[in-house]
Amino acid sequence: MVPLTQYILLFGMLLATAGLVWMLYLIKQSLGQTLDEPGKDIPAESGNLAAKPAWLRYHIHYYGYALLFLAFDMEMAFMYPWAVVYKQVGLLALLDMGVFLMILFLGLIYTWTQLGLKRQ
Amino acid sequence: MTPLLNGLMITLLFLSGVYLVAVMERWSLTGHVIWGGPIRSFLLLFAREEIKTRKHDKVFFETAPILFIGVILLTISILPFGRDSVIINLGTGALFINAALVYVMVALMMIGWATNGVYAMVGGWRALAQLIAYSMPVVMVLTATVMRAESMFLIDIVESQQSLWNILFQPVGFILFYISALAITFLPPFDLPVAKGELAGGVWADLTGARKLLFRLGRLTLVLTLSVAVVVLYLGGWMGPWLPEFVWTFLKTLVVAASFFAIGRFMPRIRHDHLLEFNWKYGVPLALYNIFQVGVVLLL
Amino acid sequence: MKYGARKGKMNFWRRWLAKVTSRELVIFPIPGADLLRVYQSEPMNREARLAESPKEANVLLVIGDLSVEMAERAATIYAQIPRPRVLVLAGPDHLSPLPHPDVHVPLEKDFLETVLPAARECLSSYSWTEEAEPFRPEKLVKEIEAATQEQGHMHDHHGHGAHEGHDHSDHGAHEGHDHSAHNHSDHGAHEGHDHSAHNHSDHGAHEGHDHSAHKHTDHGAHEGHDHSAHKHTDHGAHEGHDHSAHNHSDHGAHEGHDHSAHNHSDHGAHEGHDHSSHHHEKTEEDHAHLHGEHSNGGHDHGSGFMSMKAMTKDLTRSADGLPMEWSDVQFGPFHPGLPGGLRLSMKLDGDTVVKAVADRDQQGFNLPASITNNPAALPEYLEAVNPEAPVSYRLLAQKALVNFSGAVADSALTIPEAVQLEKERIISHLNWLAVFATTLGSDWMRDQSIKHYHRFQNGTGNSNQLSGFISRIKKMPYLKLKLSAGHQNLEVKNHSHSTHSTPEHSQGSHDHSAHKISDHGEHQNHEHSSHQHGKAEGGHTHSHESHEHSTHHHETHSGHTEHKSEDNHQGHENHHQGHGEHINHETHNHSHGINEAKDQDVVPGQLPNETTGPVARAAGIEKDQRLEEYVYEQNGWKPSTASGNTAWSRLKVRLDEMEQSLRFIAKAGDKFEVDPSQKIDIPSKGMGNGIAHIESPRGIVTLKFHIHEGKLAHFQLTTPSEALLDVIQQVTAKLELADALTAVASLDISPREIH
Amino acid sequence: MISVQLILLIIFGLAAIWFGWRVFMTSSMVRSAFSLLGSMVAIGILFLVMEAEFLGVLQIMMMGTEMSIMAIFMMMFMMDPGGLGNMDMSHQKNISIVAGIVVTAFVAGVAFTTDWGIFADQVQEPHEQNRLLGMEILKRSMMIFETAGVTILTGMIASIAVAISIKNDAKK
Repeated sequence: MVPLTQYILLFGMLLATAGLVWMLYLIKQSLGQTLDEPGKDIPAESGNLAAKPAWLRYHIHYYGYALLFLAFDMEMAFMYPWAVVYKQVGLLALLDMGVFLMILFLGLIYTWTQLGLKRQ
Repeated sequence: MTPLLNGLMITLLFLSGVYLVAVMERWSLTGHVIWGGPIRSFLLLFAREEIKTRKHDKVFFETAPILFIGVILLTISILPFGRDSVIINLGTGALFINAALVYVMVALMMIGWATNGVYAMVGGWRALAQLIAYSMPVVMVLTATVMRAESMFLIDIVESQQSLWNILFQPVGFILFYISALAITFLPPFDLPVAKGELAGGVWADLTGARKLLFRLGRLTLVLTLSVAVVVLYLGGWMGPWLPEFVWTFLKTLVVAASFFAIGRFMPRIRHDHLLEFNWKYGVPLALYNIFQVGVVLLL
Repeated sequence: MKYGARKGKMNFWRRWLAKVTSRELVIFPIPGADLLRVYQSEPMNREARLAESPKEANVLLVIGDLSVEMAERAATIYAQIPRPRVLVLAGPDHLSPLPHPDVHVPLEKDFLETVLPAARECLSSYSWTEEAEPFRPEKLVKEIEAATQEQGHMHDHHGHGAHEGHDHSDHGAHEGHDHSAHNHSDHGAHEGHDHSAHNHSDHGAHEGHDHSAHKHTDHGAHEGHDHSAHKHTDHGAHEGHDHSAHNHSDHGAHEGHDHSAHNHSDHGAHEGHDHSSHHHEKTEEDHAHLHGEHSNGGHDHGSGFMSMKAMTKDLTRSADGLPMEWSDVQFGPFHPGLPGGLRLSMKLDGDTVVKAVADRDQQGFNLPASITNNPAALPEYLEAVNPEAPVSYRLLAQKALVNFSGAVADSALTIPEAVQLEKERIISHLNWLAVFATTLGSDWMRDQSIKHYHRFQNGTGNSNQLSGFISRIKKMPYLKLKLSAGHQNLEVKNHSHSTHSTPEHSQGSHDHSAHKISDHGEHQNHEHSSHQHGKAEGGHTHSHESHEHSTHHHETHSGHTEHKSEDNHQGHENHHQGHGEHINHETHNHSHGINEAKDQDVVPGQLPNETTGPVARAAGIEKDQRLEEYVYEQNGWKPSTASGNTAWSRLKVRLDEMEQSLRFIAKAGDKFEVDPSQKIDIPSKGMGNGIAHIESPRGIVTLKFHIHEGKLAHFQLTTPSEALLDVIQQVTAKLELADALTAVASLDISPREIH
Repeated sequence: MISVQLILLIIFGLAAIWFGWRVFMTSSMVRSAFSLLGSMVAIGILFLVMEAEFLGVLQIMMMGTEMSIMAIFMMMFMMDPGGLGNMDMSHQKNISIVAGIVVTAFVAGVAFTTDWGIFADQVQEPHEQNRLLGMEILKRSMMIFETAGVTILTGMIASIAVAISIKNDAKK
């Protein structure tokens, strides 16, 4: 199968899913509308009326990990192609990636020492 | 086997797989095996009213369920059930699994934010924490399987296990991937985004009717998908004597799925900061060790 | 089903759907699953399961009577359940905000067996009806309206947002416009104001009008006033004027937002504004400034212009110094992970708990006249109002009555009673364990504890299986690590206190110490001295009993002091009686006691003195009423304690206690028949006190009453849960949300014990 | 297939631009972050359409996580992340419009005036591309690869040093 057709197929599956979902909604319409009542549209907060919106500056306590992750994420770009040709190239590849990962690992160690690996 | 027959068979297997997974889930929640249960709860959700929360983010509220179930279907569509019963055989399949499953988390985050309730929002941000925790080990152990197969074709990865299944060839990688798979499916003990006892349903606490239904279905499909992924990557996919290929894949998948549900019953829910801590302090180094070990063994 | 059904008529397809789905009952129990289990005799059957959130449920099951406030919350839950839904009341036939129930059953054992078919019937036949009406209790409607009014700022920012399309952000009109939006945030109609202001600012020639409007700023001519505000940006008079405008908004803000930082932020707005008025040309700072004002929904103005530091100086700071907004979140009263009816109000910084308090005005009880007139009925009454620990409360009342009547010289526990108590302890701990397992998220643990709970409730419990279960819990992977959270900011209380605290001190009876001072007088010149003496004997022996094991003085001496203190106490209560002051007074006094206790005792890392039961023992405090009971001593019983004061230690102590109770029962043998209704005749004449302490599963319960002329004159019940409320704040401080909830669940607070 | 490719390129190119525009046309921080994610995904799809499978998938995957992380930081540090105040995120309209036009013109000019050499009429299969890419990394541009490692390390240390220092200040 030509790659492009594969991608088109995948994309088509997404669209098809959306279509199915839409049909599901349509069928559900046949069961009647939602009766509008006070309090029904308010998010459940175990019996309390949380009428105020919940959106505010929420303190994420794991941003240390998040930053570390951002950096580590990059390494994927190199690892997969490297893995494909690993056997073919052999020891060189091992050393090469070894150095690369060691460098990244230093970053991990550093973060660890800076107490970045915990809830801030 | 003709492609048509293939497609039909895959679809049937897929549907029955989802149903069985649903039965298992109910068992893991209530301890009862109820064969009619999934159908009934499906229809129950279908009969309920649709409730949209006040001041919800309309765009996310509509897109998130579709995105959630959509990407999961994409993922399972590239997983091989047999040597030639695979819908789409991508050249970078191993990477594509990652790529698609990232958006599971994105969808959870979106719906958690969209409903504009505190429980849901906390659940959504927990989902991201979970991703940050498991993502790195998953990527690395996947690379290790690719190293062995010298290709990102999932079929090649299965073929590469002809002599020895990956679960034995790289046990560390298997353990890491298995745990991460549990985390990806946010099943207990990793059900942080939807924690019942803590957030009373978390991200989907405020969903009703069709949207809740989509998320439940997507979750079940996700469990099936990850089980197939474990089978393909570590349990030698379709390999096995006597029985036809897809049957082997199917049986292995069901076993893995059952084990997924079983573990959650016997473990307390893990704290998200613990999850992050363990994964980065022990998971990542272990994954690196796994790569190193595989590399050395491959060179010998 | 008028309020429960979906609107529409039953066609074939809907009927079929209703029929099929009616077999899937998702119950939302109120106040909680723990109370529901009390009335079940076997685990939930497979057609029904418990909902995790109201949106998932289709049956709302109200168990027993609710206080007004709780009933309102129940109505909120009912309103949030998507239709079709069934309302089931077990016990009361009507609860005020809730509509008339679809199914009503008396509150008795296994009422669920009648409820489920009925609910199924309702759903299958009435899921869709034409006469479905919206359920709108006026209380709920009012609350929502109030909340939306509170959102005044938000709203008019919305109204403003409507104009964004007109792209005003370029010229100064925007400013005044914006201020109008701020000023009128307290008056009702923002939209109208916005529009007018916006129109005015569009055509330029409005000086005169503006000036005039500028003169009477106090009046309702707001648009002009705001308009001038923006037209006169270059005038020196602008600041003062702006002042007024800002006072306005300040005022509105005080009505609307509960942000303490608001005043400061308004100052911030000021600086930003003066700045903009000095620069006449529109710099991007101005825009930023304006947008800042839009952006923050009135929390702190002038944000966009000032530096990050200045902008966020008023926001709350977290441990890591980041300025963030804290969110107020409620957990409970109807939360699957908490004991049913317990309501936690939390201040959350992200998902870290800043402050967590449980509200006190839970559903309590005050004695009905029938009881005050007939004290002999007290045991049955207490047994009824505490369905979770009936035995303890019945025994408590009986002991107190015995102690009062003085008929029996020794009001200590007998072996059968002790066995009953221990059985109840096992049952209660298992019920708690089910809730705790739900919070932890281990379904196996929950199901097992429910199974054993029902077995022991029915008297068919298997002690070997239970101890096997307990040992498996102790070996559960990761559990200890998870539950050991938060002990770094919670040291164990020093043991010195526990050792030299006599039970009298520990049982939260502040009035003892408080009133010892000056009651001799009343005691002397009181008439019924003879009766008192008899009573004093009883009190003497009792307290003598209790003293032996707690603090090791010489018997005679201790007996003597104790005798005195008893007399004082009783004399004091006579004094109450003489002044005709009744139960209300004492309860008030009691609550005051709690308050002062909180003031002095809530030192971080210390448990309040009143804390008893497993929680205290988990902190290493050997405080246990059973130490005073001869039966236990004879049995060679020692309280099981742990150190650490974490959720883990509490879990461990309770598990140990269950095994202990099993051993106790095995040793004492449980083949006794105890008639729960042992009648104690109350003399219609004369007066005196009754006092008793019982180590209930949750801790030491103390009952004191004074009977006058055969009537209950003064009644005080001290329960462990009240003291535990003060512990909440300590055990949750600075913890991650999940840990905090686990910690609270591990305290095993029973809202039905809080008055 | 070229024609189909062209059509898809145009569609998703426009989609990318539209999402990029939505980033600023919303007042909700989270929504704007995810709009950027949409734009990035559209670009990833462009890679796919041009049959650079690895790049495309990689882009889609990495942007998924990174834009989410951006979302949390925007949500933490911007006022009113929910956009209930309808903040207008577009500033200095005139300047930005001018700048946009100029830059677009410049880029277009570059695109049209550069000699792109001969167009590859067909590209290798994805797996072949992956192999070649790996070879490239391990042979010719190994130094670049290792330098990238060092760069990432620098970025890591910088970001952590900045982020965690906040806490230490708060402690003092």
